[in-house]
Amino acid sequence: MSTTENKITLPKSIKQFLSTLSGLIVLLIIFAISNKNFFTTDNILNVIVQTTPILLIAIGQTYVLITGGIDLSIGSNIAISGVVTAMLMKSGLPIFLSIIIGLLSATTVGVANGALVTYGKLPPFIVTLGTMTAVRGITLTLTKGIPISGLPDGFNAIGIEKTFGIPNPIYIMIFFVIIFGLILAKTKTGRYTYALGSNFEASRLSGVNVHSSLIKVYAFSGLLSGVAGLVMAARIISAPPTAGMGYELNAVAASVIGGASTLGGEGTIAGTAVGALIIGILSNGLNLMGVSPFIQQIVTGIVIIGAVFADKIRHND
Amino acid sequence: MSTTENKITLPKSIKQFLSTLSGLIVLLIIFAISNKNFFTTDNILNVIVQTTPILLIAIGQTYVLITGGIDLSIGSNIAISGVVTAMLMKSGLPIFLSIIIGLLSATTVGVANGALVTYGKLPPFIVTLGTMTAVRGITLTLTKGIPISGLPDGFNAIGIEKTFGIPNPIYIMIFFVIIFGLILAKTKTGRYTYALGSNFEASRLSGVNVHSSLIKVYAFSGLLSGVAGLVMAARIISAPPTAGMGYELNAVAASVIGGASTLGGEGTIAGTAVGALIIGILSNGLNLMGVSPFIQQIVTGIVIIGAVFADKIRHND
Amino acid sequence: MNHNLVELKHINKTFPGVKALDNVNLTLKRGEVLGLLGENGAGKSTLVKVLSGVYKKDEGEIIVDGEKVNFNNPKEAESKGIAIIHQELNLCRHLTVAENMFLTREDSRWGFLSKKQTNIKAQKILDSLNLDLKATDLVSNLQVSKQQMVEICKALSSDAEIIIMDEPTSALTDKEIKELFRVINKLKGQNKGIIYISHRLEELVHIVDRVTILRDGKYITTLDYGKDKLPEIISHMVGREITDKFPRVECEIGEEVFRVENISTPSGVKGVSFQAKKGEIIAIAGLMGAGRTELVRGIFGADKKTSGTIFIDNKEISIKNPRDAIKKGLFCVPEDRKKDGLCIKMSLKQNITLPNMNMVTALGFIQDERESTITRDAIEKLSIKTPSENQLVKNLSGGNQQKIVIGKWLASGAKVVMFDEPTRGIDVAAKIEIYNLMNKLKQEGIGVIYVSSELPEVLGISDRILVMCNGRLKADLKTLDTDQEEIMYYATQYDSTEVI
Amino acid sequence: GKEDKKTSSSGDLTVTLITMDSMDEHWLKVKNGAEDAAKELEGVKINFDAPQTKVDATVQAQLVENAVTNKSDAIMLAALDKEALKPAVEKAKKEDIPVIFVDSGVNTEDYDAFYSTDNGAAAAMAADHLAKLIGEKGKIAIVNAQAGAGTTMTRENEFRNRIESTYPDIEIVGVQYSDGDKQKALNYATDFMTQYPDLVGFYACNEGSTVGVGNAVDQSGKDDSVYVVGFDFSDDVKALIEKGAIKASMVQNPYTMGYEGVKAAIDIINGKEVSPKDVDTGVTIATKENLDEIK
Ligand SMILES: Nc1ncnc2c1ncn2[C@@H]1O[C@H](COP(=O)(O)OP(=O)(O)OP(=O)(O)O)[C@@H](O)[C@H]1O
Ligand SMILES: Nc1ncnc2c1ncn2[C@@H]1O[C@H](COP(=O)(O)OP(=O)(O)OP(=O)(O)O)[C@@H](O)[C@H]1O
Ligand SMILES: [Mg+2]
Ligand SMILES: [Mg+2]
Repeated sequence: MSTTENKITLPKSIKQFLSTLSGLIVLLIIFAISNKNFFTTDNILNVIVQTTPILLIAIGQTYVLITGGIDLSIGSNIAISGVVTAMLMKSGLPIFLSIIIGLLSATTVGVANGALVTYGKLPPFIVTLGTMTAVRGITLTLTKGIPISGLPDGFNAIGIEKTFGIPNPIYIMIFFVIIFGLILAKTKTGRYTYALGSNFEASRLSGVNVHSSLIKVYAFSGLLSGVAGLVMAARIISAPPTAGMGYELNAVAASVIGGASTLGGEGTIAGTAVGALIIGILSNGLNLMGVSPFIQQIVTGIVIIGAVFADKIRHND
Repeated sequence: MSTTENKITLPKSIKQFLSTLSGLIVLLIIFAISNKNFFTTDNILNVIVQTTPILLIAIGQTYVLITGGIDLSIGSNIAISGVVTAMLMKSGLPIFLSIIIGLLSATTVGVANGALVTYGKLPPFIVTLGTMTAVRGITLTLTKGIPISGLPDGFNAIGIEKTFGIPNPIYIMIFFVIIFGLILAKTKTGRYTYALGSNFEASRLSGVNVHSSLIKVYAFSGLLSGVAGLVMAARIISAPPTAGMGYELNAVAASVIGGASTLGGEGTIAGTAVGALIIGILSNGLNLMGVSPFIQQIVTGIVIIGAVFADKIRHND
Repeated sequence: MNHNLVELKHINKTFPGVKALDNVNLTLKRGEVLGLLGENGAGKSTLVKVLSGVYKKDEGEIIVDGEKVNFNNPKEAESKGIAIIHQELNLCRHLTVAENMFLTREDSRWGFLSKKQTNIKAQKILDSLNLDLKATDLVSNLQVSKQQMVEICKALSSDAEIIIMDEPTSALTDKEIKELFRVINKLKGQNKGIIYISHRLEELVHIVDRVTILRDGKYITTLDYGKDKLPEIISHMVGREITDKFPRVECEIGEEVFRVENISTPSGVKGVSFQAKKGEIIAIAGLMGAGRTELVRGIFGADKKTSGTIFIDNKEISIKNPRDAIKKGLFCVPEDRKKDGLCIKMSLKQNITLPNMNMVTALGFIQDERESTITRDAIEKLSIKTPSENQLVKNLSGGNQQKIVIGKWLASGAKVVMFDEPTRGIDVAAKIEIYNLMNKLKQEGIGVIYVSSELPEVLGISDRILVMCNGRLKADLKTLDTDQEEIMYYATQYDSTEVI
Repeated sequence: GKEDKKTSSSGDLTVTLITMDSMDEHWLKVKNGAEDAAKELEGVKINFDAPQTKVDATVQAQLVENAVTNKSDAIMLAALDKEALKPAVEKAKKEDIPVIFVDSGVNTEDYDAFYSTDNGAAAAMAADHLAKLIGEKGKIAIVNAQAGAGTTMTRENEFRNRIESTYPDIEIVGVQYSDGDKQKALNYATDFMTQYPDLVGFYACNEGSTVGVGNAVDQSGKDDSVYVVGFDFSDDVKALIEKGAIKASMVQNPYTMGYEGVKAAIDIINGKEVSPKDVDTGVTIATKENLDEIK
């Protein structure tokens, strides 16, 4: 065995990231050429704001995917955090406190997911499919099926208002990307997340507290979908109990396009962010090009497969 | 040495089946006690007819899950087979021929899924998420978004008419349960399906044609969702392009409740049939009890988790 | 009829970044067993995979029974009468023994499998090896050693002319090994050809006729085997002389560091008590299924215990899970590196530091320099061969992976280290490195407990030997006062013969 | 006055039509009306858009934003949620883009025209019609589409209010949400009939629910004892009315909404006032008798 030295640090995940990024750039170029309104400051800010909810939930999904799991309850968590916050605010609780409790409600669902997965030894797919259904039912029951509207003005701040010309959701998104990017890449918690997905049993035998680590990961996913739910509610100043339906699959798509593996052990927050932007920009760009919504679906499906496929091919070189 | 034949060849899968069955029986008893209209011939036939589409797609999903994959494109395949058949019938093609071509279209999607998974080495989740989106777009484009209605009378036969007092969909369902049950339990194709999910590399090294086996499995899933699509279209004498949305998760739930594992290698058709009936009867029974639809969702979510959990506990004994 | 059964000429095979085979030749005659030897990563497995159609060669010729062939997949090789038992277990755990043995060769009638017929055929082969196995057993319920025997039966069931065995005995204990050798000699009598890869050089004497030696992917030489040739073979393998295969270090026995009392586990360990003192290596010997792994796992908290108390430095400690054990300085190197030891998708560095995260983090943040320091230290101590500390574990050869499993536990304050089969599947030179490491721990006053199925090794390196049989501790022997016969005597003291 | 509109640049005017979803026939009729109007006017392009599969106000708001970005000359919107779309609409108006509501509006005064049916009034009409059919007494059940979607929730609630306030002998035994899925509606309706063998009527709140319920009644052979009043119109609804399985369906004039909406949009772009601002396009009750007049 001839050990030809190759001194690249973390080569795979960085290569992976660059390859996803190049996909994004290709998309940007195509849309910039085909539509003059695409590459305007307004639209770019607009796309980022539009992508914020998917991006936030995809961060949580990435953590879960890295452990080898999946979180289907994301969509329902979006709804419950929005609805709980909205109901509390309307009942007169201070906005800040309402937000905290709303986020707690989504985080609690995440903790329940994690506990069922790790203590109950149940497949994450089934656990989160169950909580997805049950939590949606809870949200509908709480609201009697009717969106909670007429939210206080102060709440707009996180959805609509701008600071230095940039919409606030973008700051929120950047904040969470940095926090959860750092946790994943630089902390013990992040390292354990990878270890669990790479080899659960080896992690346990190495002294990793597998239970609390897994619960933490699902709690992150719950919390982040809760944040997404608040941003969404604040943007439309209304909290519908049906918010976020079907978003979970988009979150998985964003993560996987960004390099996460559904088999666990792989994924980065930077990659996921780019993956989410690809999905968001695709939708925005096709809209601007006036592509019919039916054709848009065909294109989206092909791009999802194509992005992962292109990535595979580049990796095999 | 010990050649004393032990008549139970697959003890685990049979235990599993009995445990799922006991879940079903518990459910039946609860509903029979709480509602006098539940245990009537009419209602039982009705539940079975209602469950037929889920049961059919869950059979295909079980094959895919056993190989360690997942098929999210099921819902879209339901729509495309219905829509293609309906359009052809309306264009004057004989019903039988239209059905064949309709089923072929869904099977083709399955073949494409299988080919992308096995030759492209792509994650099944992403491949079928992509085809789910793209095929839905194709269906919508074909129909311009409008259900194909005014189907010829002969077509009703597979959805509404009865033979010897039993609705025809039930015969269709039983036919496919037997055929695909036998294939899985008694043929090489079935054996390879388990082998692939149990240890892909070992199967390859043993000379299993992994490509054609995987493609076959996804094709089965496509075909069966095609059949489900036809039964559904025949029941409402109309083929909406939106049929089957979200059914894929129900199919996974039915399979897993019936003993399939999302990690591959495990699952039986008998178990899946019972799993699908549990889901169908749960919905019917709660309806008959007059439980509010929102509460129903909460109960369904809990039952999905509970069924798998109960099963886990019984197995640990 | 005079030509060789197999001739490999000038085989070349390159993986990205690694030239695994560089102009390798090999011949196999009818009725012989050819030993294929070399260090970890020498290219042995790669060569036999080329011959069995798993890999395609880059260059060279494969001649089977006088006919030039070119295999595109394993099935084609099988049709030319080549069967292979791979180094890694390759069974479908959800299928039965018979189903695995006859995968793709199932009997069927009118398209339906005839399970009965296949089961009868499989049972015949199992019985011919005196295996206490049923054809209808699920593979997932079998111990690793039994699974390995199933692999062997699978290869035998194909009636191949050429049988390749890649480290078949690394997961077996004496009883099965004896059966295996009996079968190999029988096959030899039937004029078949066998290629046999192993790192247990002592066992070659029973079966091997010639040996071919590889080093760094290159063909070195082929010799007729003879017992006296072992030193020569070893020096060809490692490229230097090795004088002492078991470098025992004498050391003063100190006070007790570790004691367990009355350990029982649901997995079959029954009331085991023993103590370990500073300055000694304790070996735990026994046959397959003796419960040694279960004992070690039970102590470590990896499995549940039904009873038992554990003392370190005479203080009772409570261990409910591996985390508790690690906090108290009780470490364990697991038996199965793939399953229990390594995160193979992660880098060497990340694996080494996984149990030591508290040492490399400040305020929860990982400090790169501290990580590198610990990792470089382990690489150096164990001479791990790797291009960089960031190399993914899955790209390293088996022996180097095994060293990482051990290296994980070197950094932080160990009081007691339990090794379960630490030298399984690694080459002579690397084994000596591991013995030296255990010796060093012993000199530092750390308790060393060590499970091994290789009696020569146990006798060569340990100070005291505990013998287990059927979950019970049967004997506590001073190594220098005992021998193989005595150990085997205790190892077969089954409960049924006991008078209580 | 908005005289300085940029109609000159290419000659072509773009009107973006955003509906609640892209799959209900109702919206496709709005689209057809809009496209026919565009064809008549020449030089007008309709850009049709809707949330792809699910009813989703957030996505709908994004589509409005995209239309603003794309410098659409006018926006026609069928708002999913009267609160949720407010910020997006206000954004459009800030850019001086005319906004015309069709079918369902938004809680703001800042719009240019509104072509709609009063869903609440139509639901009350449905209640009266069903009450008459069943002799103002008996058990009825509701099959609605998506829980949480504004328009259909209005249709449910106003129907309930009317029944509860006016017809004391009618009992609403339950509601189910079919998500617009005809199979689900069929199953729910069948279950209602099993649970309440004495059920005399169904009210269904959208096209999918209506077709599903109609089929359920038809297949159970209860055309003569269980009366169905639905909402919306399609070939399927038409066929079931012909068969007698559905007794009546509340038909809005989506085509008119689309058609008039585009005409108004072009007028506003060209600086003309549209009055009145709010136009009720009316509801027709489709029955066996007037089937041929419905388009
Ligand atoms: N699939 C692969 N991809 C990349 N490198 C590989 C692959 N398989 C083997 N190698 C490399 O090829 C070389 C030879 O490996 P091989 O497995 O043949 O060694 P071996 O002699 O069987 O060693 P051991 O005694 O540890 O089993 C090693 O350097 C190994 O890292
Ligand atoms: N998968 C399993 N299912 C049931 N019992 C098992 C399983 N694996 C091991 N056992 C039981 O556990 C006991 C110990 O087995 P094991 O072979 O691991 O012992 P050991 O002494 O560690 O031997 P070795 O290390 O040589 O494998 C045996 O009684 C065996 O029957
Ligand atoms: Mg090897
Ligand atoms: Mg062991």
